[in-house]
Amino acid sequence: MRFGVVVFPGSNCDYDCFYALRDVLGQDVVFLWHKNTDLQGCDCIILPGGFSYGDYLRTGAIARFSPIMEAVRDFVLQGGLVLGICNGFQILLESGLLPGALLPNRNGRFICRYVYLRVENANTPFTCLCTPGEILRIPIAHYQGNFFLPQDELGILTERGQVVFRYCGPQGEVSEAYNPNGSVGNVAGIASSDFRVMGMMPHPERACEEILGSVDGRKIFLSIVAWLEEKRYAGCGS
Amino acid sequence: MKYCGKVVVTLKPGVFDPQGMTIKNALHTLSYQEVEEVETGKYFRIILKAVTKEEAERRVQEMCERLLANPVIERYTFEVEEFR
Amino acid sequence: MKYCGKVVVTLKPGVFDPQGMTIKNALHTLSYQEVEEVETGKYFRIILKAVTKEEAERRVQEMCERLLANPVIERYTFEVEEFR
Amino acid sequence: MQVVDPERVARELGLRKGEYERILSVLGRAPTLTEVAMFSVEWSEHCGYLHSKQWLEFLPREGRFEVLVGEDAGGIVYDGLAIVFKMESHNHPSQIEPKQGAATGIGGIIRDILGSGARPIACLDSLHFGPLDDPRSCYVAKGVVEGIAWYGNCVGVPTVAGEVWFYPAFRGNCLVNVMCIGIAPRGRLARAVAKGVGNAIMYVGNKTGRDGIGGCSILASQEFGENEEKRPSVQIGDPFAEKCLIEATLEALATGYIVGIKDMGAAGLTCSSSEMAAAGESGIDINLDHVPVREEGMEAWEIMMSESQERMLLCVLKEHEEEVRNIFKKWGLEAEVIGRVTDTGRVTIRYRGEVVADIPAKELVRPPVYVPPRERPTYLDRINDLSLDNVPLPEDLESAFRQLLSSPNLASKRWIFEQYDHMVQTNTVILPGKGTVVLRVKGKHWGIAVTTDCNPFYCFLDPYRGAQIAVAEAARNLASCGAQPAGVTDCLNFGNPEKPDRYWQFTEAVLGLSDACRFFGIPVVSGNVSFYNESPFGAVYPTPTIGMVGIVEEIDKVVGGHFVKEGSIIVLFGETKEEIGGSEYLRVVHGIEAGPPPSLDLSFEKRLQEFLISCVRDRLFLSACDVSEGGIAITLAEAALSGDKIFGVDVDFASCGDLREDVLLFGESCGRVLVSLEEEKLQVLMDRAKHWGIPCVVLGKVQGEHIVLRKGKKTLVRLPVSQAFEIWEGAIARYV
Ligand SMILES: Nc1ncnc2c1ncn2[C@@H]1O[C@H](COP(=O)(O)OP(=O)(O)O)[C@@H](O)[C@H]1O
Ligand SMILES: [Mg+2]
Repeated sequence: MRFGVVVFPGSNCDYDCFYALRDVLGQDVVFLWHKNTDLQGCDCIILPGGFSYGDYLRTGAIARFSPIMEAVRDFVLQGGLVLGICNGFQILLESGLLPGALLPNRNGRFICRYVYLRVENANTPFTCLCTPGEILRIPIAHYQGNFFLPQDELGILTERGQVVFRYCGPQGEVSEAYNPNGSVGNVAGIASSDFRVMGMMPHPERACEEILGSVDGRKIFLSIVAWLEEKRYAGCGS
Repeated sequence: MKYCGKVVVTLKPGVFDPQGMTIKNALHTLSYQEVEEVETGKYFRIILKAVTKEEAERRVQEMCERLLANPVIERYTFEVEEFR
Repeated sequence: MKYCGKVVVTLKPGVFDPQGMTIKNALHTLSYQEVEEVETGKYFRIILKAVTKEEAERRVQEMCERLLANPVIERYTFEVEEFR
Repeated sequence: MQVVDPERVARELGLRKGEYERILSVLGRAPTLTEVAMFSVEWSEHCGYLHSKQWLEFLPREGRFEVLVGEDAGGIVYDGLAIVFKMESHNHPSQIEPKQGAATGIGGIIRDILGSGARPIACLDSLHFGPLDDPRSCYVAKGVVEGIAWYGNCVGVPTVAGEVWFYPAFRGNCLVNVMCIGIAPRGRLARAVAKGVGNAIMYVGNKTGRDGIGGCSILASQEFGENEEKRPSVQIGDPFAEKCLIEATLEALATGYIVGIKDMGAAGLTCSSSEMAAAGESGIDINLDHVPVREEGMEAWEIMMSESQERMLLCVLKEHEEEVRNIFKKWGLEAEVIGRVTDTGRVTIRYRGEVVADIPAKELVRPPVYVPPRERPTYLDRINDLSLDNVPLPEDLESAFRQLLSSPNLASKRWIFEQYDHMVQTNTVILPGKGTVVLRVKGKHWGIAVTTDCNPFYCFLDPYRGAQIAVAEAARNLASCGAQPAGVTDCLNFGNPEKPDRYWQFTEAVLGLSDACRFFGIPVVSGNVSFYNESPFGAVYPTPTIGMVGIVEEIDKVVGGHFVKEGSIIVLFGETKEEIGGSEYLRVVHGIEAGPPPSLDLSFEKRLQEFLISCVRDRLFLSACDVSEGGIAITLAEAALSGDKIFGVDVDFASCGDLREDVLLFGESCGRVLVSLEEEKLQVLMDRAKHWGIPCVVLGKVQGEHIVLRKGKKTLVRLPVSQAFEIWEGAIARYV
């Protein structure tokens, strides 16, 4: 099983993801340069955080035209797993692989801090090791994390279980007081309708080691591992 | 021939504009109490070659659709004129 | 009376515009080879009360000078029209 | 060609008469316009250190660890790894265009570190503004923080720590000092040299435009007038290009084909080419026709003086130009061979078929040295005559406490550091706001602690002692978390050195810095001098900012500054003296700006540092933080309020000596540290303190929902923690 971390010019959490996967979690992981279209047999592609193309114009707007995104699109059609973190989430939205858009934070400033997330759907490849309603403590670091989707579309998304994480308080309270950036419905992460693609603003790769203050991020990466293993064991996609 | 396309991209109605809000507040603090609303957007000035003005317009519109605006949250207007 | 001021703030000539350059490169990659230059700027739409159009213009100009543009690197243009 | 009088141009570019004469004798002829331009930037105060060089020689260069002093940055070596760091100012650009000024400051210091071959792993910022209730100062403060956030976050180098001060003295001239730290294997460091005849001189990065022309000769080397003409010298940052430049440069260095490298910062191509040639004992022959330019019709002198950002100059092994070029192209950057190394010892510049400059490199990099008269300012006697009798003891100490909690100089800095991505690169072990910031080094069991310190008001009252206190506080900060102070970088911000009282302040501060560092055995590995920090409002407070780096031997033992456990014991080390001069209490509560600043006992400080390190090594503390501005009361509040969980405290000052209550609470005596620990370790700790000769009193406990400060039976302060938190946390946000 192999992870691929895509490197766009301006990605800056690429190595952090790589390190978390290889050195902390002992996984097989390779970097994928954005100009290449060969996904090197990866089972899960990670679009990391950072500022691809400086976020000039709009976050993710230019990166989505990188050649590798064509390959990622095909990969998704074949049932591959894609996780977009922060800027990666923004790229997935710009590409139309996930619905919605990310606006500047409500307070108009960059925010770097730990937040709490409530797992809204524990039945996805990215959360299958979590329990429903479980609370994870993971940092955010973004200027544009204010998730936007027209209310009716949000309703459908929620109904289908595509809202995977919401910002919450330490006890799991989902309320405005615990909404760091103004996202509709406190949404922190969503999945595609087939749950093969997920985007999230918080940075799980920053929460994989005790020394950094939290290991809750591991759950997300290890869920992917567990899910892929099970799928391989079953011999087909579930 | 050269043309100059001037593009304005703004947020769709109903999409929250924190920047506009901040600026409105700042203007109030500077005692421009008469300001009722501030909406922010992006401006692009594009110099391009084209055979006719229509062609230039078509190309600029395409650029807006494909790259300059995100239809989920934004809308755009533009005008093209000859450039010399 | 209400007026609507439309302000465009751009970088002064000669001031480096990394955004514009990056967008130009992106447009080239998207095969808009005909694009020779992209200049970026900010757009503000301000709804304000004023007794006359002249007053509205004066106030908008002041806002540009004091807040919306930094004269060290930027310049602005604006137009004001009645708003209803 | 237009006839111009080079002597007049020289004057306009800020060269002095004697300097022009020296140029004539160096060249044996009248200089060309380009040559005048090159001399003017190279011999500017900013690049040439005309008024400071001879004083900087006093600074100690040796310490406990191996020291590296490179061309642009210095560092220390630990466990085979070079830790390189440097601080630099970007004051004047930030005053004019706060966001871009500060952003390009971050860009510049990162390139300095990159030029040494190290990967930048963290930035720090030391900021000084006018009061937040002054609209212009507030605008500057907001813009500066936004600029640092924008640039630093985008390049992916975490801004992990810093400090911020608000005093009227910085109203017309803010200080923005930024520091960067990088690491590299010892043997991988690069040098800023050009050597090997025939090797290529390669230009990489962004294109050259007319931005910042004369920035360092004019902006950074003269006083601030209201002169509009100087304004276009501000540059726009391109953090995206910088991020690509970092990756491409490190990739290129790994090929082994790079002989030398230098960033093109202040003084751009002039400085990088001449200094690389001089350092390599070589010549350089450059053809400006090959320089990638952004604008048409640029003159040779404009290209040579341009301060366009995100550019580096490389010396590349001949016949490997293509490989290196391809790396930069891959990252979307310019990369052109613009010249070759020669053996003439001269910097030869060609443009459009003509030789436009031809100067011996060594002469260019040997600017004149000035030691103008200096004189102790007269204000010092007036301002240092505080008598406690003239300070009434407030009846309501709790309201004084609230006032101090809400002073922006003492309040929570969350509004700032939360805008900085302080976690990217996943090395930040102790986060900002939670004590001295500590970074781990991946693959090692040790870590790096970092801090910046300098109380500019102390330095105004007594520059010599103020500088020493800054060093002592920085070292104490590091030792509190368990780090061994290992190296210093500094940024010396002063007024116009041609005015004798300013120059005196400068020389006193340098001596203070130097004596303190020498005493502690901490080398000064790099630094920067910024003069002419004056505006129509007067000179800034003399501000020798200290950036200090320490080594944490066992990363898993570090402690933060905040309380972590209900019921733990609070202990104070060090002696509280009857000292209130220079304090924030005096300034905020009584409106008195007077000294003297607190006294300092260097040998006690040194012992205290070693004692603290030993205690952390033996895991005696749950938390530790030094007591500085705002005194014990504010330090207690910080420790109570800055953790993930908020705690109450119950503290009694009865055993701190018979001092006035305000002195006990808010006095800023040096050499004090506040720790919390498990009750069962108390005896061991007391014994150890006694053995080391460190005064040590038990103040009370972490407990309850209130901050309770008592002296015997008398309750001085009793404030619910939730209220204290609101005041302290919201103080800065209230203005911005
Ligand atoms: N300008 C700044 N940039 C980044 N971090 C800052 C800044 N100012 C203060 N901080 C952080 O806020 C915390 C409190 O600041 P301060 O009270 O000055 O620290 P200290 O008590 O160590 O002197 C520290 O972690 C410091 O690094
Ligand atoms: Mg401090």
